[in-house]
Amino acid sequence: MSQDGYTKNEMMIAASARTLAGERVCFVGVGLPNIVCNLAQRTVSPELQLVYEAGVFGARPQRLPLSIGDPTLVSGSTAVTSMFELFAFYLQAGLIDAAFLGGAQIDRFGNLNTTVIGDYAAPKVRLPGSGGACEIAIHARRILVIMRQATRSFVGDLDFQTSPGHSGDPAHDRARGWFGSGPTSVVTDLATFGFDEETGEMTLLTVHPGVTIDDVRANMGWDPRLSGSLGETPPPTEDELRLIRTQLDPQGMYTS
Amino acid sequence: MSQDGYTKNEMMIAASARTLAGERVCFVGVGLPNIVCNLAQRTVSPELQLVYEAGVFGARPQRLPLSIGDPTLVSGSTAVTSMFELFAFYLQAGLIDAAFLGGAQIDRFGNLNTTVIGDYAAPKVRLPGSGGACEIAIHARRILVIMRQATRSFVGDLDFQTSPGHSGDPAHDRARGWFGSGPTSVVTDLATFGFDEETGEMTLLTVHPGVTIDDVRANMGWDPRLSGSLGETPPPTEDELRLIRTQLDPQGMYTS
Amino acid sequence: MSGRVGGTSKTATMADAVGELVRDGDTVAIEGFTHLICFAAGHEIIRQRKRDLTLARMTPDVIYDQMIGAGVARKLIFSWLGNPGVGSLHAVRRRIEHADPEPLEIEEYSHFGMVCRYVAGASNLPFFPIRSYYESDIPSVNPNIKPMRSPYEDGTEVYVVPPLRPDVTIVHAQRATAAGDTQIWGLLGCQKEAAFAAERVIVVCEEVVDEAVVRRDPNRTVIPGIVVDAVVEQPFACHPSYAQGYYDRDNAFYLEWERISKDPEALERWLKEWVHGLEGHTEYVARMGDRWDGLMAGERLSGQVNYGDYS
Amino acid sequence: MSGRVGGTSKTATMADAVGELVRDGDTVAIEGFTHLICFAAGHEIIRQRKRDLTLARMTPDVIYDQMIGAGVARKLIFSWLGNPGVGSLHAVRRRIEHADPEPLEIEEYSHFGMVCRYVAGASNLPFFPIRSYYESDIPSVNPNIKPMRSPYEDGTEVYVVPPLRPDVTIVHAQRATAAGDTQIWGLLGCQKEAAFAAERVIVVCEEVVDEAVVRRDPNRTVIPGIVVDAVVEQPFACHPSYAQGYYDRDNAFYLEWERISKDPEALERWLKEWVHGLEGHTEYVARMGDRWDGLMAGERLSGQVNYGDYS
Repeated sequence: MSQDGYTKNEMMIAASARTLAGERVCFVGVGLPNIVCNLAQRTVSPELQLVYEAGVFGARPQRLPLSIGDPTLVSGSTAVTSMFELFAFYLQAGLIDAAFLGGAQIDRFGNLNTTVIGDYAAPKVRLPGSGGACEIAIHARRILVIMRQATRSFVGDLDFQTSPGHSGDPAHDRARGWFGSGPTSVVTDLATFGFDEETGEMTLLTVHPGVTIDDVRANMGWDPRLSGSLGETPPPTEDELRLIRTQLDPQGMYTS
Repeated sequence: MSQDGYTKNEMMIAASARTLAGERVCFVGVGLPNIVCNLAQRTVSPELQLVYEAGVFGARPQRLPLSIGDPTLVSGSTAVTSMFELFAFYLQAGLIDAAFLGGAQIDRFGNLNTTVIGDYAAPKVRLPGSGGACEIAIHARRILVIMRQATRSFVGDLDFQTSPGHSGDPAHDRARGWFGSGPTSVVTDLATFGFDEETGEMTLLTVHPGVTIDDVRANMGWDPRLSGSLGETPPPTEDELRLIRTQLDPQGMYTS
Repeated sequence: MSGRVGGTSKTATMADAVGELVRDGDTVAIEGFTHLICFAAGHEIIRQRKRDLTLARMTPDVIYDQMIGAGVARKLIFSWLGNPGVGSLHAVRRRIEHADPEPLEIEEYSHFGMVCRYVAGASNLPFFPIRSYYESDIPSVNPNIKPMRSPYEDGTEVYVVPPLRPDVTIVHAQRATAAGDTQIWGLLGCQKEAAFAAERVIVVCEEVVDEAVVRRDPNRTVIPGIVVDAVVEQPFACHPSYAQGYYDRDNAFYLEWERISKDPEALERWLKEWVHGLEGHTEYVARMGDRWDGLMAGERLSGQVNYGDYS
Repeated sequence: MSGRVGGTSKTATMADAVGELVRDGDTVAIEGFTHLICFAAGHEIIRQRKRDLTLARMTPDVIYDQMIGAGVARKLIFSWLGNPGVGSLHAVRRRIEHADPEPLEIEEYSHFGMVCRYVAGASNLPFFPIRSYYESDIPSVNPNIKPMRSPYEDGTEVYVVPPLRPDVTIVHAQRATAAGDTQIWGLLGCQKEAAFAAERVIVVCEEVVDEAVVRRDPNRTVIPGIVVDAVVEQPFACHPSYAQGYYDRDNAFYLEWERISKDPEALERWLKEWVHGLEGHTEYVARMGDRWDGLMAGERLSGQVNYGDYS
């Protein structure tokens, strides 16, 4: 809890939820993204439909889901689908408008590593791997990244590219013919970033209250491009904090 | 009704049912094949499992089904499957041991035409086409043919090959690597045929009671190869006739 | 989507749904394998005199014989062309065999090929591989069916079919919510795949039910509202086909159709009396009168399962 | 199939089913996406000290960390390697990162790639095309993932994955008949595809039910008896995973596992106490005692549908 009366996670959640304004169908896992999506549904994006990556539609969880396949997501939902149909008929078919990804490493073009730290054949740290991330990055129309920021995670060169972001060559990106357009926003515990229309490079948009640009610079592996309209992230509103604390994560499992 | 006290269809049904001895899983449509399979289940092949080509397993029809998708096949069955799974997971995967096919034309190697009489682009008669016949012929381990016999249907050359039978080159047939082995029997209103192990050619096995070899010859477009042990088809037994008339087709819709 | 069939509630009349979502020149799929064939939608398309449609269906059945006889279509994509268990589709045959009254372009596959075209369309795949068509003449009359080799050691030869993406798919269901969450039981055919493959989807149902009914049994949902554009409540819309648990197949009508379809004038009269002469399907149902008595389904309940309360 | 698990009734004890159907060196898939993960079968495989298994699973989860920690496997095929929402699978990581106590061969895909490997295996397809892996390093470390071009005009590039055909697939279900007709509700994962893809199939269930129960709702059947070799009635066999409508996921155990898995000796002790030290899962369930009190599911019924009486 910062002296401003909200936690870093609450700031990340509020800032991330705002990036979902106007989205229609969001692919969601548990943890922070689950809280972010449910907050967006109650604030900026009332029409938002959540598709849980275990294959559940229109979930009405009666408690905070503790796993992506929590049974409370299924009871009372509008539809359940097999993994094949979820990936083939929904994701690959372009029905998913937005999805959240994170990773152990991200580079300046939003490429993500969730596979390994060190050499693949002789790993320093073996990470979980792709899961659905690789195809989500390719097919979800907007990728929203939530990651805590550090020089070891915001790196110049990935040890392994699990999921593609922007290539750095906008002409190439346009020619891909994917539904996915690479990440459009990155929200960290220090700041929010977008990606430059032209170069596809990560661009610092706002720093969170009490954070300096130098703090941001000190916690990433390259000198970030700065937005022309660089500003401060609006802090969580009372309404956002009330929803998070009373409805979405009353035990503060993800937000304290 | 012949003077022997049974009809031509009853002879065909009884003779066909006997060819199912020992089979485990049979792909079945309505009409004669439905009655044949149900007769086999009650006589030579009690373990026979019927898979209706509309995607129904373990059907317990409470009345004679009048279409391949008759609702009476569904109520009380053990499983229903989508057409994709039926063709991909069952048929293409080799789970079907036996299936019935027929057609407007068959040649001496058991190739079948259900597509067109005359030229495809300017047909004399447009027939239904393949339906599932093409893949059934390729994947079902045994193909059983039931057809009324006539020179216009047992032909030297098909107008169109819808479903492959034997190629006439046994080495080629063995090299195909299909689950299907080409038709193994043909039952007509006059006789029963098998296929020669070596040449894959249709071979007259038995003629029905009261039918002569000349009758059979007079009703096909080539001079048939004769089995060394050519004999007479055993007529329907009293038990077979009782089952057909009292249980399987009491109204005589398919058997009179 | 226009106002009338848009919004959170997608409920619409058959006339509005067909009027706004089916356009001249469209590729239209009305699917349902024997079961749940939405004749009422086909009749509305005839009534609205749509033109130059490409009709796709595994088994064209009587419904496409009626539509093609009525002149709404220029092309047919199919895998089995007949009146199941009865005979031929004579209106279709007249056009194929004698260009009478005009030619009909055809594109044919096997059942498995058609199903996989829908799967490819639903999955946004550029092609779908199947083990079929070996030593068959079908690929020789349909260049869309191409041979391909496995890139793995085995080098197995398969054939591929292209995706089928209808402009409109129309499916019938026992029940759906106003938002389009659709539940079907009994034979499933390829409706799910055909719906996901389509640009626009019309769900016609026996009953529009409260969301709570669907939420009680989410595994029963076959098509989610997310892909549905319009929901039309039209009881008995499948006659002479059927809806499992609601009414039976009218096999007598399939037999009668053989005679009607054989005679162009009888077909004209039938269309005049049963389609053009009627406001819509509600009138058709009423006009059938006590023919329904023999078609109603008795009760045979599924039993319940427990999803569990996890609060 | 040997006598004990053969015949029309395929019911068997877990010990017999695993003893006869799981063989050293087999490729084994115990599937279930979060839901219906059959831990009891994994424990029996450990108890019987099977060796040199290749374990396949989209999400290896705690069950494969236990099995790999116990030394039954030489290779792992997967798409996401973690303790969902908690942390790592430390026994697996020790073997990958430090060959401790011995190396573990790995073969990895994305989720969609794994699912499609099962679909290809179930469908007897030599390969399955998907739109994934573009500009990813995954194909560079897995040569089984190959690029391919569409043979149609568009020439779209896809990647293909090879069929996965486990020697044995083990799935858990809420209920099945003695003949193996299996009904599942809640999350479906890829169990159906994994079962059809396998040479041998073991269905473990909460309840073996009378055929009449299944026949009341045939659309609920996910796996037909035709592909099932053994049916094992083993209530609570999924703990700490869950069975929708029967019991809840034991999230506390997943948290505890983080600590146990981190320490090889704690893992040894856990295996000794909860696997090797027990006769079987019935004893495991009893030993859990009142831990079950917090895990039982309340009632939330599906409602019934009418299939119709067509006699």
